[in-house]
Amino acid sequence: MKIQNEQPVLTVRNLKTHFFTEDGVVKAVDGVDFDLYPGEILGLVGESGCGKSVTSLSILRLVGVPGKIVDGEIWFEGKNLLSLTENEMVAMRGNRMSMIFQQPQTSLNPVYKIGDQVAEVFTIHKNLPKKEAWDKAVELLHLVGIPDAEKKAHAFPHEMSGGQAQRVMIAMALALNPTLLIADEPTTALDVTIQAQIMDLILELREKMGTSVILITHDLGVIAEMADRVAVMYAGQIVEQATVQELFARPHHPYTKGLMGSIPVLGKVTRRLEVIPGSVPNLINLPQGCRFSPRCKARIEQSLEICLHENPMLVETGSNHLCRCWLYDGQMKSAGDLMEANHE
Amino acid sequence: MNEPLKTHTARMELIQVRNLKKYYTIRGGFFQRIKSCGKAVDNVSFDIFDGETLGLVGESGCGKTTIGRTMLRLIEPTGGEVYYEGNNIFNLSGGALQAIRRNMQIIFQDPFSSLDPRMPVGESIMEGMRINRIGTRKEQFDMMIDVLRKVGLEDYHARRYPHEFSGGQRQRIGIARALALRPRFIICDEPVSALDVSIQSQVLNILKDLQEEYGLTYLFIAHNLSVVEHISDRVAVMYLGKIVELAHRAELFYNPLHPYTQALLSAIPIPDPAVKRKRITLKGDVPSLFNPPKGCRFHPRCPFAKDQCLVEAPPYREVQKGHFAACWLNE
Amino acid sequence: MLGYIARRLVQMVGVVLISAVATYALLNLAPGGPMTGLRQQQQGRNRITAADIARIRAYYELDLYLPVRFSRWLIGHPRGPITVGGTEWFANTPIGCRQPIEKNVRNEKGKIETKVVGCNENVYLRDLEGRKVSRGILLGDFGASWKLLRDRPVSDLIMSRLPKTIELIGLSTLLSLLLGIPLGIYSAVKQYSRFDYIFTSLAFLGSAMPTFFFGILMILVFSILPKSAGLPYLPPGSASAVREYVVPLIGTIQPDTIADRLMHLVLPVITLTIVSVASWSRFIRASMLEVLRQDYVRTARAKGLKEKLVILKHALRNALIPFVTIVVFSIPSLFGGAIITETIFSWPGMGRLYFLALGDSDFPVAMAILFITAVLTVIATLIRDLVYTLIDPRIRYS
Amino acid sequence: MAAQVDSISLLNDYPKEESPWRLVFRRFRKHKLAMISLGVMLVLFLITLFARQIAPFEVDEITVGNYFLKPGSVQEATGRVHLLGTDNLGRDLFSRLIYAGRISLTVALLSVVISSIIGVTIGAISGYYGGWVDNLLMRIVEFFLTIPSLPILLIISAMLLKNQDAIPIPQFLLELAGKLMLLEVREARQAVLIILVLAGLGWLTSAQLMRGMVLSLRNQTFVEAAKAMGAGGAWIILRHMIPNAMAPIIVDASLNMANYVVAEAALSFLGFGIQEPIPTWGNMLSATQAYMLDMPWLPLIPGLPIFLCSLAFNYIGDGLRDALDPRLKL
Repeated sequence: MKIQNEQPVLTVRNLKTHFFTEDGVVKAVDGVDFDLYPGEILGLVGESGCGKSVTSLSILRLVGVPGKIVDGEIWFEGKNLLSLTENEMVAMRGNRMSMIFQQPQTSLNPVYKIGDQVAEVFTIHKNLPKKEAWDKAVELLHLVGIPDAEKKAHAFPHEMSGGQAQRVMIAMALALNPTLLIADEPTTALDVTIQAQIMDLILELREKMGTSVILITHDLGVIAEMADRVAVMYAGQIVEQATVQELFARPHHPYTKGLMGSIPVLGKVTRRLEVIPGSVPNLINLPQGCRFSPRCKARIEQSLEICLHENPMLVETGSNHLCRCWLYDGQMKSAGDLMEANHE
Repeated sequence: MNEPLKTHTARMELIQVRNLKKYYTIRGGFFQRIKSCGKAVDNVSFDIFDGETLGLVGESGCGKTTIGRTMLRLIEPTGGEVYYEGNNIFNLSGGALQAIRRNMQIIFQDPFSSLDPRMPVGESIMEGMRINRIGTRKEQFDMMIDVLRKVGLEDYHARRYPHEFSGGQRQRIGIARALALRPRFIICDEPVSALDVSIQSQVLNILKDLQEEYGLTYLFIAHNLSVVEHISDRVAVMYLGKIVELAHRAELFYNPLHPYTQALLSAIPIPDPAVKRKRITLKGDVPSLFNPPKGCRFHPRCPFAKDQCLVEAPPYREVQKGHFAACWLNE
Repeated sequence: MLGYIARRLVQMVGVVLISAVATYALLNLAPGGPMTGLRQQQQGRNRITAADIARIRAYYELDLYLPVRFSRWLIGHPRGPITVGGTEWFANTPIGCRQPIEKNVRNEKGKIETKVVGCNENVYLRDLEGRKVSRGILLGDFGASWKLLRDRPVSDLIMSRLPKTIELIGLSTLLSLLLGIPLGIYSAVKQYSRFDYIFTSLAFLGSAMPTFFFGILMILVFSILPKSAGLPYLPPGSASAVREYVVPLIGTIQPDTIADRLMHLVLPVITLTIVSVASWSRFIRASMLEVLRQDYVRTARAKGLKEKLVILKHALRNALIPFVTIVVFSIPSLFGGAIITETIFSWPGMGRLYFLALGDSDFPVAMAILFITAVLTVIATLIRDLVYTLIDPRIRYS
Repeated sequence: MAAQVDSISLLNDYPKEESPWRLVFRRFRKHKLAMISLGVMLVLFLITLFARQIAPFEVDEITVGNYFLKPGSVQEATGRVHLLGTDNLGRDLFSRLIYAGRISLTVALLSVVISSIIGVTIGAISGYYGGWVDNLLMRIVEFFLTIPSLPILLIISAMLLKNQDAIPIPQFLLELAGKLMLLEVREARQAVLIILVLAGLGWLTSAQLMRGMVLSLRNQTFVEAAKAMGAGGAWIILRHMIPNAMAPIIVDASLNMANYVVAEAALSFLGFGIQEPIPTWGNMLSATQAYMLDMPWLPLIPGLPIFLCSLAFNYIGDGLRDALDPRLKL
């Protein structure tokens, strides 16, 4: 466990990224706060459309039209990224902070050799001459475990498997030893045995370089095996945040609990899986009050009125444990205890 | 919470697959000769018992989906036989084939392309009965409403079009459509892998409920071992066009005999940080079907490969009662 | 790769042959042609004798059966008796008919038609000796023109027109590329901006505008109206003037000087350029927008590339891949597509030549142009496929 | 407890069901220029439909001495107005324009209908059954598509116009076409030949489009589902392929309308299409071009409607394409 009284490398406050579409304003990210500490892996978990990918793109300021960051602050290396000029931001990307994506093969440019694509990072940020940059690229490819890197550097992306392409992406992202790496579903498109390889690689490089990582995934298994701390997102907001052990041992939020109950776990066969009824709300017409309230079993069982009218705050509900739920909010503490008691 | 293992008092084989083969060829050169041949399904045999769920797992491109499609003759096989209640469906044609096909249905992975966007979903569900001329219009309609309710949808949804439904709802409609023909056997081809986690469990539960209610037999194809373990009675593991291991679920998970199965099991991330395991990480990538390794196809990645494995493919046989495997380590 | 090219070359020859057969049959099977007028004169006051007719038929080779005629046109054979090892082959096989027997018959609808029912005098291989014959179109001899330049080689006609067409289309293609690509890119990059809005509207108008109407408008606006208003104007047609002319505010222009030829080039070049800029830049814009959505463009940005590099290095290269097809295929239309523009501006190029040849039933000329177009088309297809392997590493032929 | 929660119906309910076509129309309406174009085209079609009632003069009515009257001129003797003036023979341009519109639009419309039917049929068969038939058909189609089409169009129509009886056309078809275009049977033959030429080359793109659609639909799992339920080729083509391929075919048809209006005009303009005295916009343009030195407005009279139609059908096609874009959620 990392020591949390260190200065965070990244601080996100009240981040709001909205998409202005013909049908209305999609509030993809709507008030997200979190800190990332040196050397830790923060898992950002949630279902599709919960805003986890948009959050990461917002940090790099890569949200395209019709999306726009409408509010918030992102503090990184002593600067608020949202007030930097585009040129300052360009110097930041790929250098101090970098990103890898879900589809490694389509994320590489099909018409350039992979060696050139990795070397490009050195030529643009360090002004290295071509030859030197290429040599460095080959070195990096070797580091991320590409067999026969000298030769493979001449290969084009379509000649590589998904796993190898993801290794190239990682090489590219870690080339300049950035402070922050954002990994957006880095293993989702890969097979299980390849996923294991990539997970090992990221963990190994994190140890070696001390990079802080934001790991975005929908797979609780990946989170459990890799992350130090976890933030659970639902409908554009963080609903729960805790250390990984704490979260899996004592999930608070009804959504987190539902999520955990709904996945089959290897070696623990149950007759039935738990179910979160309904589906993710439309981000244009969000439900009144708590965004999870229409699907919340706890609300129905406890017949809580407030959930339907007011969205709860993300409050501390335990040591290093934050939760956005009326059951755990100050006034409602008793109800939360009641729930906890019922659950045990 | 662990439920007792299902016991089969009368283990009748509903489906028998024998030496199933499906080869794909690439042609090239001046005279368009066959240049290479990919054995997507290479001499695969297994049985599915009445009322059970047989899980079929493997990584992408291992041929698991091709097995499902060839069994229904959606793809023409290169060789082998598939028996449904003792009738080889590869020998049938016309009416006899159609009569058997009604009993064998399929649910697909992609909830978006599996429904005709220009057809109200009620029509889609009734389509099978129309094709097979089952019942009157009224009976077809009643049946449609019945299965719609069975999968947790409402009557009025029948008039709606697919674009008005979410992924999970569409998957329910896909199930309803398969169910409407009252089949005995359903191939579930990755039915939950395109769905969100919280929706997966809804669909898995429905599949289990329906199996109980109608005594359905499933072939459950998936790449997610946790899901397969959850739903299957027996599990078959595929690698590069061949089944490498097949056993009862518990047997397979607690006593895997093939190194590939062992690696696969250890590679799956467990959503519990308290569990610490020693992971067997396989080296390298899955080889191409068009250029499979000689001998045992798994040997280049196998941590236990012996000299023999490089030369000769191991036989696929019953190592222990009901536990099949293809590995020289067990010989 | 060499094997691939060899296979393609064999295919290409096949395709060219098939298209040659098809066009030859189309032009030669249909009744009419050069004899139509003569027949009427014959019926009129009987000025032309049957012998004259036979002579003219022989001159146009119309007395030969179609396969023989085609073979002579294609490869210049047969030219006379075929002797192998002392024996003459096919000596008694008729290869044509000098004087067909015609008869008026009543067809099923009750109309009277003239039909060929037999032959008075056959043509044999030995009769071919001494007849003029081309070396065959496959060897680049297009034969002699029938009407436009009577008895002169078609190649002369084509060679005199070719430079004019290349001048016109080459210039406008170059301009269209220079204008169309940057405009399309800029518009895509600034999607939804005011520039993009105005540009796409104009490009839409441009690509919906029929060339012939546009050409006429250009003549009206830049030639006729200013001339009658006493303003500087551009010549409305042809490639150069015959005598010196005065343009207000510009001065006297001598015929066939550079200034004169430039003046004549402006209108047709602008017309062609605007039409292709409109469609090409629309294409580039669409393909650029498609590419800008791709994952690797996002990767390039995440790497810290400046937007200019992202566009010019990572996006453009990919966006140009489909564009190559369009540009390469504008090569054959050098000869075909310019028909309308050349006609409107009386430009002495291949397109206008084709138009005239069709109007005058000068089949050898029309055939030659169609044949050249077909050859260029298959070559363009090959070039396109080879260029693809150069710019797109995903494509490899074997 | 689980079952109880399962039964809470929390489906995203929509107020009313909306068929895909209705949805398309709702989106189409957002495209303002396309809506305006649709309106303009409806008006044009109506005008030509009532050509006899609207046109003030007969199509070939010649008043001696009234050559080259300016637009808006009044015949002194009768007081009738030549709205757009008269041509070199003294025929009323406004009336001729309306009759010409009827012919030009009918030729384009019939060509689109015929070429779409041929294209859809051939494309569907080619795509669904594949094999050597598909291979052969598509090689032919590709070849014709790569050759510039205008020279081919010109040569075929030149040949056909010289030998108008080369292709037998049933009498009743000629009569029908004559009625549609207000032509005598003898004249209708020319128009029908032009339709055949245009459609004969025009089906190529529709066939390619349809084949592509069928190939992509063949991989859609709903087609596999139908097969799994025992559906045969005909069922799948009629119930699944054609309804789903309709959208791009309609877009293609509306863009083709624009192409055919222009192509017919181009043929007639070059003198290889429908011949004088039958009026079409194309041959009117070619006739007026000769006199534009003195009367510069003349070419605008037949030219503008050609441009207008081309533009309108392009906008309609554009609007339809936007409305039918598969990238949008449907």
